[in-house]
Amino acid sequence: MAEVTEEKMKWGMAIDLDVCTGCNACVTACAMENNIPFTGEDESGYGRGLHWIRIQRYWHGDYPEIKPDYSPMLCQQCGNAPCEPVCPVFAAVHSEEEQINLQVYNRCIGTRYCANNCPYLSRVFNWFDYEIPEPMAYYLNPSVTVRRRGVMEKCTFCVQRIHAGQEQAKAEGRPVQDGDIVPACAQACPTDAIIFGDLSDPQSRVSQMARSQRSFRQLEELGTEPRVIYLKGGGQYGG
Amino acid sequence: MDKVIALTKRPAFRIGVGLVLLVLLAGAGGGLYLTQTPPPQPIQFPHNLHVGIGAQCQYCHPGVAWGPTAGLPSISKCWGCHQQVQKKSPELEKLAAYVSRNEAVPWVPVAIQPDFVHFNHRPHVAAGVACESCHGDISKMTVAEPQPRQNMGWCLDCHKTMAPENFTRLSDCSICHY
Amino acid sequence: MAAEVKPYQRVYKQSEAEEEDPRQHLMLDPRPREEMNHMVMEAMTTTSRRYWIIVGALAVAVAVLLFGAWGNMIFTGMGMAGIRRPVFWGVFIVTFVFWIGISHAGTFVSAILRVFKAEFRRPFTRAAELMTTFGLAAGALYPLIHLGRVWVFYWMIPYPNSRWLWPNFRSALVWDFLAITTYLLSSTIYLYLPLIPDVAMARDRSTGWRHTLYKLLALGFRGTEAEWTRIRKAINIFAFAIIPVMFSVHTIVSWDFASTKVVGWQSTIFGPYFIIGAILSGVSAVITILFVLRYTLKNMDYFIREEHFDALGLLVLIFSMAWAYFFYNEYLLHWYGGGTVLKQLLTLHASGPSAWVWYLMLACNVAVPWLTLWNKKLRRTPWAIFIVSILINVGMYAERYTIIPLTLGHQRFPFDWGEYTPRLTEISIALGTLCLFVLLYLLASRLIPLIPVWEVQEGQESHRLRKVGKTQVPSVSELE
Amino acid sequence: MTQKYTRREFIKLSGLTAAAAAVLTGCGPASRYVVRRPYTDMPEYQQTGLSTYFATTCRECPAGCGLIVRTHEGRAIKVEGNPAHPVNRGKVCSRGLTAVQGLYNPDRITGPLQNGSEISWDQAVAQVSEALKADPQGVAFFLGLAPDHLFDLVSELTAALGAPPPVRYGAYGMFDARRTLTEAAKLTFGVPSMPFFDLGESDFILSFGANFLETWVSPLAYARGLSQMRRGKNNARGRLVVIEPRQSVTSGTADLWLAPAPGTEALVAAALANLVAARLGLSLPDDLASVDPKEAAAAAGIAFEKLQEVAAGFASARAPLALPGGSALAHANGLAAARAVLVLNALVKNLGRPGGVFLTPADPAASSFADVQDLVARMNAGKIHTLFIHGVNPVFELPAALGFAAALKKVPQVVSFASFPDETAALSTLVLPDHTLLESWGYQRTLAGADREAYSAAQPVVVPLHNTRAAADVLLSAARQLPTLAAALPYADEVEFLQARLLPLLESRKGFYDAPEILTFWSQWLQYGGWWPQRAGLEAPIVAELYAAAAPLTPPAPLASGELHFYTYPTQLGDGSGANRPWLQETPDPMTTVMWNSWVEIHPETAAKLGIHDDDVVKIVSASGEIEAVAYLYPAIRPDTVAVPFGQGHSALGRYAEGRGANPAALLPLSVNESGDLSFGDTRVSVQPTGQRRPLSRMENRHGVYDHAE
Repeated sequence: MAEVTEEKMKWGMAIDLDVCTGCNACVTACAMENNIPFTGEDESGYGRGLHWIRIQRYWHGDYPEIKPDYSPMLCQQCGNAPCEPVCPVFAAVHSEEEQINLQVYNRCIGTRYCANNCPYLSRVFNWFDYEIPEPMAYYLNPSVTVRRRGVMEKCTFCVQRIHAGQEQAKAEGRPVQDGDIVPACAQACPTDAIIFGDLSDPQSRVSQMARSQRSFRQLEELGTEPRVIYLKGGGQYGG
Repeated sequence: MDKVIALTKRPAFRIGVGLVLLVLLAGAGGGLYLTQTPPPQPIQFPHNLHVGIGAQCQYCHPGVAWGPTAGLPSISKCWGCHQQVQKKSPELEKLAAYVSRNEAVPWVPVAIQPDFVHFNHRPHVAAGVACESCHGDISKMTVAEPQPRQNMGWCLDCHKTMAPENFTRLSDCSICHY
Repeated sequence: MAAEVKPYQRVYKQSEAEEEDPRQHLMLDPRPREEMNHMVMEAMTTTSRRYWIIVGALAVAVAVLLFGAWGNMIFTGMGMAGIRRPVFWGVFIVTFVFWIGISHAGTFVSAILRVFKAEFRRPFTRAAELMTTFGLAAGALYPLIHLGRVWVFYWMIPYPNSRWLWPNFRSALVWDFLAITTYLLSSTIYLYLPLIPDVAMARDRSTGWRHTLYKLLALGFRGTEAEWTRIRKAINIFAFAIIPVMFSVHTIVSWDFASTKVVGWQSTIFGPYFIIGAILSGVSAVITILFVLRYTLKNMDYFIREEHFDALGLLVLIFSMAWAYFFYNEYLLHWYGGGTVLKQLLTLHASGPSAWVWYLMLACNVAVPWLTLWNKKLRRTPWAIFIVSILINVGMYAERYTIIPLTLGHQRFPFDWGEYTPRLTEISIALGTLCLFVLLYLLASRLIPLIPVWEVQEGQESHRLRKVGKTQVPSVSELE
Repeated sequence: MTQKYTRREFIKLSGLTAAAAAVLTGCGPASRYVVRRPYTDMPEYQQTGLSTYFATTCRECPAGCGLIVRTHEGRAIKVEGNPAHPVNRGKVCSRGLTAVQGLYNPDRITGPLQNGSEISWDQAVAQVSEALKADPQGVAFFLGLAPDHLFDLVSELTAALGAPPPVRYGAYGMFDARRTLTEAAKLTFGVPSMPFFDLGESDFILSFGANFLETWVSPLAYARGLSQMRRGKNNARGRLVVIEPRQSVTSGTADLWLAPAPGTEALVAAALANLVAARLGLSLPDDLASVDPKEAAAAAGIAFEKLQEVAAGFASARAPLALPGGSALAHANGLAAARAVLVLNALVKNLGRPGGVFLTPADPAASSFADVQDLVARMNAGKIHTLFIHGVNPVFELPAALGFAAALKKVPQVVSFASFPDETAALSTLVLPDHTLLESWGYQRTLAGADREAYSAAQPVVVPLHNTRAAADVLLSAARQLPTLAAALPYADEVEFLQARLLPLLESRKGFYDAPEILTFWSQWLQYGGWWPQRAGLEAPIVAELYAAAAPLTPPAPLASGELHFYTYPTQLGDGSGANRPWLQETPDPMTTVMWNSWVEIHPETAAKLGIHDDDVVKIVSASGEIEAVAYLYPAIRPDTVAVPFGQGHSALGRYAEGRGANPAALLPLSVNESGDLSFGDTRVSVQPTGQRRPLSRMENRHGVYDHAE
């Protein structure tokens, strides 16, 4: 069977803050897909929850003109990622092929340097081995490694789904199409605020959204080249 | 302190230390040896015989063609042939017993990767890699035997020599680790 | 207040008194060679019951506080420490930087003062070099302690392996790892070289296991002219060579921070700022140690005198001023040039919930030395300068605490700010390494001559009192 | 004969497998029993190492969303939305996602229990059959809110038995005041239907307390509608205005949030109706016309200019739409409020138009709170000898003042079908655990979330984990032992009942697939996850009695000194049954980012007046009871109102739920409005500090989140 030659992908995500309601379905979806352990009340309250995506909620204005401002924050899969050069053992490493930042759990030795250097604070650490009582461990996703104590982890853009999608397309002898690959957060998002796709394809939905006049990137001034594009909310539509 | 030095000079002490070291070494060596020996299987399945009569690997392990896992044959597949074949050997009687009890044979997987390695048979088979390249010369084995030194360098070496033009992709960490 | 100016006369009187008795200078108070050898040997071999009780207690403390807590943390998880998101580095790295800072003492006092031929260094170079080695030994544990998976620490070492993987030479942590191992190695050699003549001396005056040990360590040193020439040359080469290593180590430690994207860490001044801080804390720690040695080890009041505290006190004052200069420089430019986040951060340092740490740092590093150390009488009062030296190290610890957890806790997203509280495990480990340091020092004090007898004698031989007109003037002759 | 329907047994051979994105795999031969089969003997649709996907229906709330569940080697791995399903179109909320944590919850009831000791299913069925034999008037059924197959079966059973019809109620119905809404629909349109609101095609949504992004009626369907509305046609972004006393996710997302005093929503709606009618030159019924907009705005504490602005926007929008939500309706004047809101829709003539209001197909009406009160009265009077409870946890969900727990003690035989050891199961004499949603068969009429009539299919995706049995099967087996019932319920098992009920759908030929007979229909039904017509289409309401006399529009009594309005609302924990899902607990609340606990929302000004600080434990006292919870200084709530989320405060339900937070049901009164719904919105409380402090587990930083410089 002829294997289809693939072009270099640049996976990207667009988050439309105008339709993001802050409902947190993405947070739960991510946890259920990626075998993220739960930590309990005390630990999560002490900043040790392992949420790969979290929704930052700021308050703007004063009562009665007050309004929450939601901003889902996850690994931005930087093109020029601050976490990568600081890892002494190449556990945080760039994927040349998929153009995302990888975290290789079995290589990680747990210096937590990458987490300090991530301006988006999107990395979380396994402070303990988290107990999942039987039979709850049955739902663990076999496509995602269960991390042990002492390793860093973060959003992977659901790389297991990326590989599964590519594998499926390859097996069927066709190129990967826009919408074939959907990470768990985008799949769950009730308002379709999260769009995932190939930024190198100008026709993809995510590329079209990235060209919107409302688009911006978080902490762009740092030169990290984030692959997550935010679209301004609050009805600020460009002309 | 002087007493301690004197103690170290006594032959009994030195022999004792030597023995402890020997035991540790033997333990380590034995452990290593155990990881390289085939685990006990419920049936001493003769791969060599089946390959010898011309059975194709994929007949019993069809999963390689479409997915990550090769899969193991069900008793119905075994029995499909073996009810026609004479069953004199004690191993075949074991199979017959499983069939009569309608019980699956509790095969022990041999070629397994650690949890953090995601291996997929399909692309390897599609790329024309022969089963023997990784699983050894099955035609000379009875039960499947683990292959030594199948480490990351071994994977990378093959990726590099077999498909140098694709090595960027084939050496991407996320190809196996996620 | 200590700042109160005493009547001028008294100060004058004192300096007059000093002139009256030149023998208060160690260099001008020579004793016969054999007597001095005997004094050092006696100090080394005398152990009391109290000494063994302390050693025993410290050994237990190291086993429980350091290795017990660490072992428990390895088996349970890093969560035993108080670190959290966003403060991923806490007391471990603070204490690491602290010990690396302490380790600058030996090199500075020994190598730099040796190179510049500062004569007052002679009796305590060994004490300072030991601090370097043991401070590094304590500090070098932390890169291991703070690893989430310490059992695979060797992945940081470059060695050929089946994974086709090397360490990431772009990472400041790998530089750090290499710099610290280099420094540990070179400072150990630098400790060892000047030790050879003293060990040889001890070999000739001891029996039993000590004799065996010293025979081994002395490498057959007999004191011939050729041997002396070579050892002097080797020491000289090492004294020059270790200075850049020392500068590089703390610069690289500062690069762990300065080369990141963390607001408040990105600063080009961090290298020299860290070095000055390290020398400040190191020299202060030398004062602390000398005080303890003087009052606990036999015959030490002969070797360690008020003049040494005086000289080191001046050094501390100078480095405190230099530290203040760097601090001011960094703060001012951050304040003026920094963005919103940096300003928020500086405000929080000075007025946030942990602002006391920041004020403690300024008080101990600036106010205390400036208000006290200008006073010669105070400098020559051992207990007073001992307290000042301890306070400075408290201040330097507070400085590192401000730089690491207090800065990490307030980064670019106010939503994710987090307060960090050290937990029992990390406090216990930090205390454990202090016990380890003291324990190593105590054991070493009975194993190797803490006073470089040959250096002191060499100094005494080169010093003469000469009469110039009516006054006696000390003069130094060059030996090399 | 009966073909066997197989799932692979779980074996530990994990780690070397990758998923394939094969959506909507067929489900093998049509059959009804799930059995364990060994790992090497796999059904032909299952490949080793590849995942299999099954379509089923979510029953975490009564909305009835379609799910696709990924299974791997016989384990349910991940819940995903069914992209074809008309309600949720492939989307899924936090609650649905954690369904697997319900299935694999370590605290499940593993087999039938009688007074705490294990019994066999035969004994259990005998007991049930015994109970059905006794006086039929003394048999009562209390079911959850979902209009599902079990409700149909029980209705058939009670009809055949001559027992009173089942009571169908739950916390969602209480908080949404659903009966009030259907009553208002009856009053206005002549049909007691749960209206469907077409948010997607609208361009101006005016919501009166409808928290449709979190819990109201069908949150996923309405969230999708909001997304369509916001993205608009030709970039014409629609606007959302929400009127409710406390900012919820919905009002947080809104373009304008107005906070009326609780109980004055009816006045505000009437005022807006007046302003809109004036703009459009229409007249209003007298009772609404008599409301003076200025006075109403003053009573509600809203600037009159804001009301004018909203009225102008509403009147001039292309497709305006007004939603009557629970917090506006759960007052003594709730029916008037609901009617005023429906009148607003009628004024702008959006009935039956895209972006307007539609009637949903005749749906068996849920009970009202008054019906539950009636049931409790009968229990207390000793008239009930057997009470069956399924899909609801009344001891936890209903106001404590109702005394349901005490009334249970007066019932000799209480049969609970709970899967989890909840508060009601603890007080039951017989606990017959039902399968969880991922292990069971069924169907559900989808509730007001779809633009068409839809039946959602449920099928087991894994072998039942424990010794549980479907409630329908238990009832059918019990009924079979009684000659009278056996004839009326001639079904061998649950699947046969389902197929019998699906036959009319097949015969209607309206579905998007067709089949010659029921077994073919059944396999497609399972494969697609339900049945619905190809095209959207709902009945347009006709304004029957717009000008008829309506419920009185009495404004609420003013607050006494020291009194505060009390507000409670369901969160992602839903009716409280989600509290045993650790990841639902660990998912931060969207507005407060609090995890694993409940909190009291107090406006910072009010807190300062009362001497309450962030994270202080406070005591809330109402006429009905008191609770203690931790204060959260919430800047987006009326200063005269405090709010406590519903769902925590369990005394049972397993390790993740027990002893966590407080249950605001203890504070709720028993007063009902004209349609028989609990008017919990009229609760008044006083708040006192206790002097204790207990920091809430939250994701946000307590200082950093207010108006930071960007």
